[in-house]
Amino acid sequence: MKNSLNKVIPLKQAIEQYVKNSSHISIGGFTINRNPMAAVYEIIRQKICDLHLYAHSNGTGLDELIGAGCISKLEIAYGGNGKAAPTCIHFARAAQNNEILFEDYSNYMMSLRFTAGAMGVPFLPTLSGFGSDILTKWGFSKSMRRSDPKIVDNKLAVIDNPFGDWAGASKVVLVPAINPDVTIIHVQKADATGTCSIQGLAFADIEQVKASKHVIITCEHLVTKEELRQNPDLNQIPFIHVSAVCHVPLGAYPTAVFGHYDYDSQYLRKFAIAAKNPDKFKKYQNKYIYGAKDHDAFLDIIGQERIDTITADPRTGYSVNMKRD
Amino acid sequence: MKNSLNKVIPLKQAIEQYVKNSSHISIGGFTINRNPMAAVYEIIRQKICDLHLYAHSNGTGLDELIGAGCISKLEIAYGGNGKAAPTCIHFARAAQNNEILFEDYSNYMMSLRFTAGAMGVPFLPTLSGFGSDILTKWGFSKSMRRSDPKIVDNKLAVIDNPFGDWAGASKVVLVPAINPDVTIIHVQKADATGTCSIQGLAFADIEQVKASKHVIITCEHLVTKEELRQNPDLNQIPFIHVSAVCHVPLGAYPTAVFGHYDYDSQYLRKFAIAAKNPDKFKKYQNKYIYGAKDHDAFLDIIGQERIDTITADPRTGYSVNMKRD
Amino acid sequence: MKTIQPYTPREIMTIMAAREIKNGDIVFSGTGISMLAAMAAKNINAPDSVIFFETGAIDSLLEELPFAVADPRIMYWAAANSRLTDAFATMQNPITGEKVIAILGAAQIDRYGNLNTTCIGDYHSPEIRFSGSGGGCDVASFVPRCIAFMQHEKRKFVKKLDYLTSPGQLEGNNSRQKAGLRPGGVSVVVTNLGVMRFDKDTGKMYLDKFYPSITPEKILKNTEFDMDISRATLADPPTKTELTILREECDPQRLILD
Amino acid sequence: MKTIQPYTPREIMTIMAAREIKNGDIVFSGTGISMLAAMAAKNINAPDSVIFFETGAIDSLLEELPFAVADPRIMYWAAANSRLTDAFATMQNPITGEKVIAILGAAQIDRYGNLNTTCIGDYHSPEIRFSGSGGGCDVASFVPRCIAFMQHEKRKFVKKLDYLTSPGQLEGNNSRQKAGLRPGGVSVVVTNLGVMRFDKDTGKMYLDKFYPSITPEKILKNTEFDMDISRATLADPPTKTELTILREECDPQRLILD
Repeated sequence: MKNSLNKVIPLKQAIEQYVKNSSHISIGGFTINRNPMAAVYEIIRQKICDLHLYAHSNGTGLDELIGAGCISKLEIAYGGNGKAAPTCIHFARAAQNNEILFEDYSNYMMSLRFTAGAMGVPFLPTLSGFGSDILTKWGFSKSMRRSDPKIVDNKLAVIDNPFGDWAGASKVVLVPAINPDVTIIHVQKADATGTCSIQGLAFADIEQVKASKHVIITCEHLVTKEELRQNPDLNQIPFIHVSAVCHVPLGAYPTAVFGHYDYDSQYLRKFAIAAKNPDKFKKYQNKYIYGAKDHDAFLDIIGQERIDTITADPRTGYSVNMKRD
Repeated sequence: MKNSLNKVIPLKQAIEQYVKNSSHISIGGFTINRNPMAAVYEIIRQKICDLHLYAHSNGTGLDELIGAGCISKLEIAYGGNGKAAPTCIHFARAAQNNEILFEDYSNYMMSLRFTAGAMGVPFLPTLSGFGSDILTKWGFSKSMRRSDPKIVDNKLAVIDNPFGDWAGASKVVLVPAINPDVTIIHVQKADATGTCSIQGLAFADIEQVKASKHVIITCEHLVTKEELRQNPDLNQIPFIHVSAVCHVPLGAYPTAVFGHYDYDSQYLRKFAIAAKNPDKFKKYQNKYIYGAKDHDAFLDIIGQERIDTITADPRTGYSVNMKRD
Repeated sequence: MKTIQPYTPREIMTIMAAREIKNGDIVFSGTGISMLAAMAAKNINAPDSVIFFETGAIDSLLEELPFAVADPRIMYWAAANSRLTDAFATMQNPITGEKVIAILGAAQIDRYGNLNTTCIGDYHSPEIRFSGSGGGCDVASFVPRCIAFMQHEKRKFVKKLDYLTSPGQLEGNNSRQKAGLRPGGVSVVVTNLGVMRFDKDTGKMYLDKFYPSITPEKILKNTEFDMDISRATLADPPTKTELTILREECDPQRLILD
Repeated sequence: MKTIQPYTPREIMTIMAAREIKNGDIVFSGTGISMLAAMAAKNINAPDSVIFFETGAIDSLLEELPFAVADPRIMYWAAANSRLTDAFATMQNPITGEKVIAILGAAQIDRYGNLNTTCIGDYHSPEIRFSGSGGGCDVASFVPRCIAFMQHEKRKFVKKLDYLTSPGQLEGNNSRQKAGLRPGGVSVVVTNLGVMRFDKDTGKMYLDKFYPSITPEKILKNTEFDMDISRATLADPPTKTELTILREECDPQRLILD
């Protein structure tokens, strides 16, 4: 139901309802910013597994999901998490130990693939990647592709420009559309019907949402329809794309939300350090994820002092002069 | 020079500098909204001719340019101008009398063609138009295309989906990129470097701008850099795309500018009526276009009373209860 | 109880079209009578339908009737103001597109529901040039259901279009699918005389409903091609409730109704 | 007059990269030392250059150094906040793309300026997995000039990449163009030992500048492939002005310089 009815449900229920074992999913945000972390932790708590994740550069969320064993297949452009982990720790280990199947693209290619999905076309063209191993090395084999109707038969295609050398291009790389089963993003404002306003960079969130069969929105502020209608120019996502709305303040913590809070570099470093050691990581998970029944309980463990530290300055939208580890 | 320097020049000079006989141009807006009319009238005053116009649905501006004999080639999706002229009068006459060469597309195709130009790719795919005469009837002949390097050799191309039936498509229509020599748009706010903020619907203006080699911005308000930087989320066009900025209040009159003024339905009807009769139209042009040395002088002829009538109500962005002919 | 004025042809057309719109539908609307049909549906039978425009506005408040799809009236109090590319993607994308019902007009229609909004006569040197596709070709290509609004005249219901602008069932049978199109195109034609639909197998237009005081024979007389009238039944005329809401809530100033 | 501290390797690298940036350039920047080079250029030799990020922010004020290209610090006071697709289109589009100079890092580089940021060992079962392309492959495909920042070590300047993530001159000569790419890719390599460029005809890396106290021979020793050192000259060390601006205006807290 993606019409104009009230779609507000608890996050736990939204994850139960839309994210199943083996679902193909994507999450919003970029490295340390606006990842839907409350939803990520809830997926981990519900022990959902065998997920196929489409990622451009979804650092923190990506690596928590891999660390918890939720992901079996990954299409990805970038597995890094800012200063805390130039390469995501779990991602690297899982790749090195063949714990996940992965396939590499560039950030533009992944963004275009979501855009193609949002547009309802089978592919989009780019001039990126000629001569690179991104074109030649496939993470998913031909036979695996052919046996799975949810995975496109070809990683990419190269065709001659059917318009001669129009626009100076002799050849074009075509990247196939992605239409995830579910996309989850975290936004600053949403109303009960799912219309969203994202403040600051949108990354590829809008395309990911529009490409998806189901969409879960978590939001800092659940606002009235009237508030959002006062400036339709700031609403990038109209309600027709949205399946569920969950009101989760600090729902992107420990990643940043422009205008609201900064990333918690101390938490991110703690996560990265723990990730390097299986025992430490188990303790980390038991304390912060499994040890909390929901995001509010998780935030209680974090404590108000950390939250105060990262709270954004209203002028700049981030925490000015915050100590960043 | 499209960097961060001051690009403010008078409109007359901007048109002289960037719009030449035989230039390939596009203009912003849609039917009766946000057409860069001051620039259109200046092109007419400067008697620039043999223009190749790329239009989706640029009603009022399109028909004034055709009426003045500025256009020799036209790629178009829609030649209508709201209630005043369901089919643009000059456009219809010019097509019927073979006064212009024209080629038809759909609005989505034209929008995609600008988008392809903005993206730097030779084409974009769509599932629109299969089986229609838009695909089969070309306005520009093959030989004419081949002899003109500025016109793409094929109107469109149809290819089989290289990804099987991925996304449910067996075939795809490819529409070729447009990169105009000049695009002219009218916006609510711009700063001296050319960063723009459009309020209300952007139509295809942003794509047209980014696809163009040169860009002229006319603006209601020439504002400080500081004003625009306070909300970067509302600035759709950063200065790197812009060649010249012209401060022209009421620069879209007689078309509407959301939040500022409505369309002048009385003027549009007068224009449509005059357009139907060559003598009447000559008088119309002599009075309103050639009879005014610039847009300010044109507005003096219109008179403050009409301007007051169309001035937007601040709550709704249009003129509430205005008599619309 | 007040007696109610008899309905006009415009009013019955508007109500017949409004009845096609279901709750939850996303209504792709132009201006004029198509806008009025969308508003009538929202006020009568499909309160949770959503009006949207190819120019990029969705679920606008419409305190005043817009006179063009780029009228500033559609930008006020919308859920989102976006761009042409976004609006068409919403229809091309089957996830949202399948919920869209479009309302289109045309200069000519053929028995397969193909539309001409481009020209009469030769394309390159037309006798009469019309506005062209606009978003018509796109919408007819993308969405599963389109309502065509037409005046029922022989020169408009033609055997062969002068120009095929917006694809319906093309040449019938499965030619639409063969050409590369999804199922869709014009699914119902609402005129001043009756309501036509298309046979699921052949793709040919047939008469579904004729209005009170109109006969199927009269409709055939105003149609250049043969049309099956064997399935035709008398249309339920607009109810008092429908007419009252249409007149008093949708267009009290009779900007479009007259 | 204050005496000035001798420069560190990081400082000379930053200054050498900054000198590559011209007034009017649009600088595609990552974080860390590449950000610092962009800021140094803006403060020293290219005041009218523009910093922009693949995440979609352009000409951000950067009151504080961002630690990631998605750091909220880049969203403040930008000319425009857009999206990934917009940022990459700005580079793919030659109208704007030709003014872009990018700053990239890599785990491996070969003699043709191709970069590996993906893995060491077999792709499917890597010994060491890195972050992957991010926007690197796109940028190296699109823009005419790229600066590669590298530590000069034999295992990084390799004969054969384990994975070609971002195309440089591919196999030299005109293989880049033949493959379908525009002229571009890595055009200069700045390391802790010197500055390398690429021969216009062969596409092969050559030594352009070696730093004071570094010899061309030392550079060769730290490079797995053969490299022409015949054109090499001693680099002009950072000037006092350059160092002062870098230290006092660009990174006074030495967040990146240390």
